[in-house]
Amino acid sequence: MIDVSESKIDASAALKAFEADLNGAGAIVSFTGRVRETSKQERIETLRLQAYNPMTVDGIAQAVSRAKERWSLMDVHICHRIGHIAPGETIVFVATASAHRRDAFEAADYIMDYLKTQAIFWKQEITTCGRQTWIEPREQDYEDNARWD
Amino acid sequence: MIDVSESKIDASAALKAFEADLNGAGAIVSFTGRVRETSKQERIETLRLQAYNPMTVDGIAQAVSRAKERWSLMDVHICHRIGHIAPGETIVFVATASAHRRDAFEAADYIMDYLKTQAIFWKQEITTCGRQTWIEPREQDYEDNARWD
Amino acid sequence: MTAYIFYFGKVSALTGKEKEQIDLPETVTDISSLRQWADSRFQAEGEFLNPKIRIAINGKILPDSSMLEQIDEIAFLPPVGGG
Amino acid sequence: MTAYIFYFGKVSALTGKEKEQIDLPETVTDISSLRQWADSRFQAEGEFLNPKIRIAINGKILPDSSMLEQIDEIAFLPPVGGG
Repeated sequence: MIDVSESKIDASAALKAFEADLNGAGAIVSFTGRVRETSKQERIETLRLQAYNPMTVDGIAQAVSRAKERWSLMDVHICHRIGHIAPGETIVFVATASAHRRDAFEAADYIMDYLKTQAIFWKQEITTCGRQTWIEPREQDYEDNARWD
Repeated sequence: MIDVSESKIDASAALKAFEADLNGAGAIVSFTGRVRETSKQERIETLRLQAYNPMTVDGIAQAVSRAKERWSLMDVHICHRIGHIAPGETIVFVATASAHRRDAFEAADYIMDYLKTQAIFWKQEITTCGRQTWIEPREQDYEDNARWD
Repeated sequence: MTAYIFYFGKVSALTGKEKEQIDLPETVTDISSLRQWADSRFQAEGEFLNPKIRIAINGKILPDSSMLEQIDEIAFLPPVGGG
Repeated sequence: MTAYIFYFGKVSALTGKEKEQIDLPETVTDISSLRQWADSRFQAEGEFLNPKIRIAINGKILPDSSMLEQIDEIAFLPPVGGG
């Protein structure tokens, strides 16, 4: 299930729904990414996320397919928020399920690297002082993503 | 927070409580381990987990301390069930929080490897046919754990 | 040729708008000339020529040599990243 | 010397019990002789001599050379693993 929308993400409810649908999965990994309170000492007012659908969702679906070829996965669930997101709110939730834990761990890690560096999103940080900055992936994010090549 | 008890684990509620306590964490990783329905084609009736406290809890606390030295973590939460556990129920829940996602991912992975191969627990599988087997870690579990040496 | 154009992410800081509907001049025949046209239109001093800005036509990213025919939608895509 | 003994995991399959309170004979002076005593008591054919079974005295894992004094609790710990 891939859900890209402006609706608030409740990671706990998403995990509950994901686990309820699984039969026989021994291992479930979840990742929750949240908006930080501050950026370079400044308070964040809001983070704005743009997507370009259907390109964004199609690209994520292809990344999920690659993950399913590479690891033995029972299910994958991705929620990604767009629009204006307040500090402390969840931007992204990823859950993976497998029989043995390494598959679920690595697939969640892989999908997060994809979302951070290749998924079709743009992020704008708006501080309480009114500073607006488009945020690109950190060098570390690109290095993390290169681990899977 | 380390909780080793016979009480049922609700991973979704545990994630909710963990996230509620966090201020400013950007990344949260959770792992849920559940009892499988079958073992070698036989239906599992129950999995029985023994611990030896305070040794078990002290050992887990030391593993958490090592994780906190090695990665930049805001919080770690571990629930491990003991006693009789039915198929589909959760044996273990681990959550880690950090500013950047690699810390949370690797620490959760490390702690799971510790719990699987070094934590003071013993696991007995009882099938619906009455076969009782003490389960030791798989070779793969020991190899996974050796990654951190 | 009328096209609906999206300027995503930091590209919108160059254009002052995030989208527009516009008649493209006949000089815009391929992606290279589209970049040139946008660059001079927004006085962007070469920013639109940077290969880090990818261009999607009708929802598909295409190389600079691609000819432009039957365009409904153009999108300028600066470096991406969510999560 | 009266001790409370735990036989954990698959060790309980050798002993037929998971715990007991017992007076240890005077021949049991260190962990090596404790292993020997348990092995013959349960006719375990050397299973108790296997170093994979670790021994904790009063909640602390000790080497075979350790002398036994003031014992309250002994635990036989076969290979561990939870999760």
